[in-house]
Amino acid sequence: MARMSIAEALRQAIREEMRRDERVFCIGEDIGIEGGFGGAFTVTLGLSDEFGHERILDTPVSETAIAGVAIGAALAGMRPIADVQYGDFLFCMMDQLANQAAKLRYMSGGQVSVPLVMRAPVGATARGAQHAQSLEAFFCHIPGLKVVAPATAYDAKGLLKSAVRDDNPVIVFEHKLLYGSKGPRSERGALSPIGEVPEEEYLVPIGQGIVRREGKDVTIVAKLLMMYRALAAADILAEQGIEAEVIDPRTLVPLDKELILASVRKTGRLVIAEEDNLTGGWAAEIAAIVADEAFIWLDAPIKRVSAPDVPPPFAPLLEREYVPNEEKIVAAVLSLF
Amino acid sequence: MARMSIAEALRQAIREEMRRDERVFCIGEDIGIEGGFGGAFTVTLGLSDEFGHERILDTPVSETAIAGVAIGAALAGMRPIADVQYGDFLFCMMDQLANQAAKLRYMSGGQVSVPLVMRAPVGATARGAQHAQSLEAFFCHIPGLKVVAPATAYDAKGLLKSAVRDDNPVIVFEHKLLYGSKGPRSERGALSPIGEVPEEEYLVPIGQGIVRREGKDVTIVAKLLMMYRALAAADILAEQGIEAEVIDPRTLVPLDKELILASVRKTGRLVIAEEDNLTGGWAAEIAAIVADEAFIWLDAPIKRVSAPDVPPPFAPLLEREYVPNEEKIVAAVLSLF
Amino acid sequence: MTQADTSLSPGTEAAELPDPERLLHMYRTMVLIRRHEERVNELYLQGKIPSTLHLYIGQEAVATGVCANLRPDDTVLSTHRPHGHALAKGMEPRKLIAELFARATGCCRAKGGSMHVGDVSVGMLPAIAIVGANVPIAAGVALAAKMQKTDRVAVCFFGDGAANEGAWHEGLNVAAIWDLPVIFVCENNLYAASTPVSLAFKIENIADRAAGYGMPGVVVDGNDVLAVYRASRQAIERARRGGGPTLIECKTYRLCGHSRSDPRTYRSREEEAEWQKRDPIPRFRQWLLAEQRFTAEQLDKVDQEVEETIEEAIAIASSSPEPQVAELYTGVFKDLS
Amino acid sequence: MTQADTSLSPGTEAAELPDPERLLHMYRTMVLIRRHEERVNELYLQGKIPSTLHLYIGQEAVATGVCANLRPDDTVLSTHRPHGHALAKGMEPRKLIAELFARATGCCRAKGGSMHVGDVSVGMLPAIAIVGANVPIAAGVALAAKMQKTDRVAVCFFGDGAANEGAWHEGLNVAAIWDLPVIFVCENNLYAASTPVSLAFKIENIADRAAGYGMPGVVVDGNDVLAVYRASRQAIERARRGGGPTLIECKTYRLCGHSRSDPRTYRSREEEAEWQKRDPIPRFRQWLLAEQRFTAEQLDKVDQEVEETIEEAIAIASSSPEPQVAELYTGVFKDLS
Ligand SMILES: Cc1ncc(C[n+]2csc(CCOP(=O)(O)OP(=O)(O)O)c2C)c(N)n1
Ligand SMILES: Cc1ncc(C[n+]2csc(CCOP(=O)(O)OP(=O)(O)O)c2C)c(N)n1
Ligand SMILES: [Mg+2]
Ligand SMILES: [Mg+2]
Repeated sequence: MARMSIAEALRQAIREEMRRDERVFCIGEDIGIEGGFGGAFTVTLGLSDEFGHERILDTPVSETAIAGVAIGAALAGMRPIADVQYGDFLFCMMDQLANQAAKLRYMSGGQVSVPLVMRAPVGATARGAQHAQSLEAFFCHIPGLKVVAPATAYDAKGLLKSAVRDDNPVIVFEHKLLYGSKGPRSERGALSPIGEVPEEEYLVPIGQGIVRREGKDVTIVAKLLMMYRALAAADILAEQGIEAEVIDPRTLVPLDKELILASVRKTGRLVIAEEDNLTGGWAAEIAAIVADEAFIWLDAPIKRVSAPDVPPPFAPLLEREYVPNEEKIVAAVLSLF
Repeated sequence: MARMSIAEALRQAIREEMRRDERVFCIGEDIGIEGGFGGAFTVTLGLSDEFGHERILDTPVSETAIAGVAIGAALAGMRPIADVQYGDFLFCMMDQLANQAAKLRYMSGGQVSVPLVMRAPVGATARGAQHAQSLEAFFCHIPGLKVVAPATAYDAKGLLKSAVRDDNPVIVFEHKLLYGSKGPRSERGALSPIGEVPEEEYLVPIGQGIVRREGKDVTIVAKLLMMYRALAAADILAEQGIEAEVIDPRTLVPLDKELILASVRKTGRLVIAEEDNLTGGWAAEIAAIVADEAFIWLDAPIKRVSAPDVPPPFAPLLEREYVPNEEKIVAAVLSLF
Repeated sequence: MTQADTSLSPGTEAAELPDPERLLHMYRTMVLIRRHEERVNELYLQGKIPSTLHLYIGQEAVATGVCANLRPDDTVLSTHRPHGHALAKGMEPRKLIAELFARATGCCRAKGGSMHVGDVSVGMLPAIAIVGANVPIAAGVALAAKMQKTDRVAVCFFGDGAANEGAWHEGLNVAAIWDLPVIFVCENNLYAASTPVSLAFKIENIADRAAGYGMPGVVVDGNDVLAVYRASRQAIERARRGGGPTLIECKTYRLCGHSRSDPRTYRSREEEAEWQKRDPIPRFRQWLLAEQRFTAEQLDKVDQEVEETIEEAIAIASSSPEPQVAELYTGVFKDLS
Repeated sequence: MTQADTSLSPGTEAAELPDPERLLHMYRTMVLIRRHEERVNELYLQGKIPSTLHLYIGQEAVATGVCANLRPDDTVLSTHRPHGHALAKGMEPRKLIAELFARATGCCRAKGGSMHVGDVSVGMLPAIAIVGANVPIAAGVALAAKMQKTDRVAVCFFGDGAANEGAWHEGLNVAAIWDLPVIFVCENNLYAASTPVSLAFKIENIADRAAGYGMPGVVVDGNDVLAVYRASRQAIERARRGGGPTLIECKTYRLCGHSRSDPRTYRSREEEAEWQKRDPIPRFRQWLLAEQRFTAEQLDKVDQEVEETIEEAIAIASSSPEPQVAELYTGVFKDLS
């Protein structure tokens, strides 16, 4: 076992996949420049030394080109790993992802497939409304895309490798406060969890959630940064005699629905925490599934702990109120008893 | 009272608002060309005769420009009514709508506002995956945008006029099968409801839903085309002794939540029907709200009747299976008893 | 562009001309496209074909002249008006017509429809109906060809309208900076739907935009199949040799409506008559006869064969089964089918 | 671009020069920007300013030379690097610095942050941090000026990177075809983050792209404030007269990192030293002295005043209150506040 940050784990995943399969290449802004940043969050740092600039392909500031080129290359037999510097810029390539990547296979009657990976950092870090959004819900709502959201180094490596090998477009959401980027690219207030990663090769299958903490009284579903806040909330709740089960879905599409339903059947109570805005967030889908499929097991209303329906604010003080925290999760849980 | 189609009602609304306020203008593709179509669905037909080509402004095929120009003009004191030919093309202007129009007011600390109207036709009409989507959920999930979805001529006129007068960006979703466009622009299989529209001026306030049919046994929430299918379903259910209450939200953001909650408190049962894909659709939000705020009144699981999680297919036969119909709504309701 | 000359390619050197077999093939292709479009239009007007059709009548010389230089392993990317490109690239009419008829035997199993036809076995990718969106994807296909160290090329067809989309700009730029083997073929038919190029451009030649990317730009008479052949041959050969992309603007005209029953009231009958005189098929036929390449009998025989091919394809298509309803749900993802 | 000449604007006719008052104001503006950036950088490094900063050091001549020609009712649109534009357009340093400090007295009430500063009372719209997105919006602001029959102009600043975004293309085209009163000012500082222009463009001058839109394009030494002044004056005057837009490319260099602690290892110290010699502020100062426009004492006095202004602004900002937590929830919509 090696101990490493998520940024390192992602870098290792890319390196291993690029060594394994020469069809794999990276494409994005500032990812391979000599003396540069290795992408906005150092994930590709140093990779152009080993793989050269043809396989760590620096682009102009041109998100539609990044996505379109990745789609075209994927159609023609390559395995692109593309990225945007901030998830918010996915909106600049939205047509390519939503109308092209997601639909080409289906509307061609299965003739083609689009095995691309699109990495996107999400989460608020005091940069204001255009560098802070969590965009998972948008992409979960586009049939034809798979969506993963790893919260640990182990999952980041294993899921990214699975994404590269998947024959379909996979969006990988990474949280800025979890990268553990170092030096000039480190982030104030980052959580930067260091995780155990096996020396030997492994994959984390797309579509499997995981129980991060077992409990019998309430189910808390939370991904990315919120998974850590949910675990912290569970600690607080435990002191008050409430045993919370914390589920990290890891993959959002296809969702490991059974894991969540099984937990709710056990606990009878559900809280979903996410950093995204309340209305129409991913949490709404989880709530809707459970309100249908586990209704008879529910002992209490389903609570969502989400950011309010406002754009992400700049001021750190406002941002702390915007991003849900353990206190709010605890309060939501307590309201169910 | 005059009787007219939705396309005519929208045209009348635009005409009245343009006469009333010289800041109002239309911008879009093929909207004012002499001898042209009046937009993809005839809504602006003939308006350039009265208002000239400066106020019925034809653009190149350039959605980002349409949105960006509308935003800029709105910031500078105008009242643009912009449109896309098919809602699917909103993805081509997604950054402008999601990152700019929606956020500029908030992130400027309230210095500016963006009073633009963006009209977008939705719904499947056998044109394949890129001319068929229902995009309401995406836009309901963007704080800073208002979203309306009129299903009758009365509401189309009244809501569009309110949208023009609103100081914020408003997205107007119109359903292609409800326009009632005539002649060469008519649509096979269209419902084309003709509605009563008062001679005198009126507004439909943004944010108010309406009960289309009263009932005590189950609440069906449905918008646009699905509202008509829900009414048809209610007829069938009535024959079986089930009185369904049909609610048309009309405005999606801000939602008339109380109307829905009050109905569910009465009926104890909820079905939401929409044409959009199931996962992460607008129906999920309605389900999530009710599963939280009216949980104790619920007698049965909450059911969603949505399109499956596949891109819209081309073949009419497949499309008929894709778009929810009254039978599916009836079946969902019956499953609750 | 110089005014119409009805004699074909006066400056052509014998060495630059296709050999007789190819000349005949080109003639056949043009007639095939024309008759295909005419016949499916009739069937459409008879209600036997659903949806809408964007016909290629009048532009046959473009697809034909370009594709005559392509190999099966070269790739064509197309638009909402794709039938001509598909046939010129070698797609079997029966697969195309079956798709228009929404039959299970269609090239896209009736999931795509007219605007998404494609057949990867002949190098025709499923067409993309979002104007301009195929441009960066074409760059990606070309990037793959380059990375895979082949001499394959990609050809991207699009209309004048597409050249004002952001995706077009981004795609051309990356193709230029990376010297990608892609040929951008702009079919300037003077209108985007009802919008004349004079409203959408302040420049005379769209090809002049190539300079802004550091790419050669060429203007060619798009109704002269030999001129198109020569210009695209040069560009394709250069691309194969690693010489990078070219933008070719073919000045042409659609001798039909934009889509389904378009009354074409946005343009004058005089203008149409003027272009009717330059109809590329009679022009080419006359040249073949005048140059004594073939006899009238030989050409008539081709006409006859085309007629039979199409009628046979129609017969097969119209007696083919519709897709199974269950097919709606399959084919979104590759693994899950 | 010709090699650095340290003497300023040799070809300048006296008539083309700003009057003494304006010259001094321009000097003051440049020093103000420089000192502002240096001081906030210090404060940032001391941890007193949150988030990140994109500093304008080295580019002062651009904002200053352009804005010296603007009226308060003209509009400036800016980017992620907006401080220089804001100060040149007349924003009070205290409002700017308070925003960076995330205080309630900031220009955007601490909701915007460094990348979104603006003050509409001086014609500085809230800056837009999505590269290229301000371009079509600028066209819209200019369209409003034209529709309102004023002679206001809009100025849109952006970097070299922005010129490869789709939004840029669409914005320039509509500005050209509609003859809008907008000046597009490209600050080509040779890098987009770490990416050199040589990787992103295959052309020498970005201004050459103007021809593709039928718009004049001008290249100017962006470190020569008088050259910028003259070029933009011409363009602005033409725009005011209804002569349409211009693209002005200012060749310049940022004499600082891209954002927060950027080690600038992607470029050479030699290159930086070369550009340091062309630092626009000493160049302008030397010219003012050499031409005997002002004495050293007069200029020193300006320096001193700037120093005081900034220190005062810092003192005020740092003692200003933070926003109320409740402000997070307000200001999304105009009516609901
Ligand atoms: C992004 C986008 N915007 C608008 C449309 C609607 N639309 C379909 S065809 C067309 C005109 C396209 O003109 P052009 O590119 O010149 O191609 P042509 O139809 O002339 O072959 C338009 C506006 C679309 N399909 N995609
Ligand atoms: C659409 C978009 N893509 C990427 C970024 C990330 N980003 C911020 S600044 C920057 C470089 C911009 O370069 P340029 O336009 O030359 O401006 P400069 O920073 O040199 O002033 C990038 C890529 C962004 N903000 N927006
Ligand atoms: Mg055209
Ligand atoms: Mg730059």
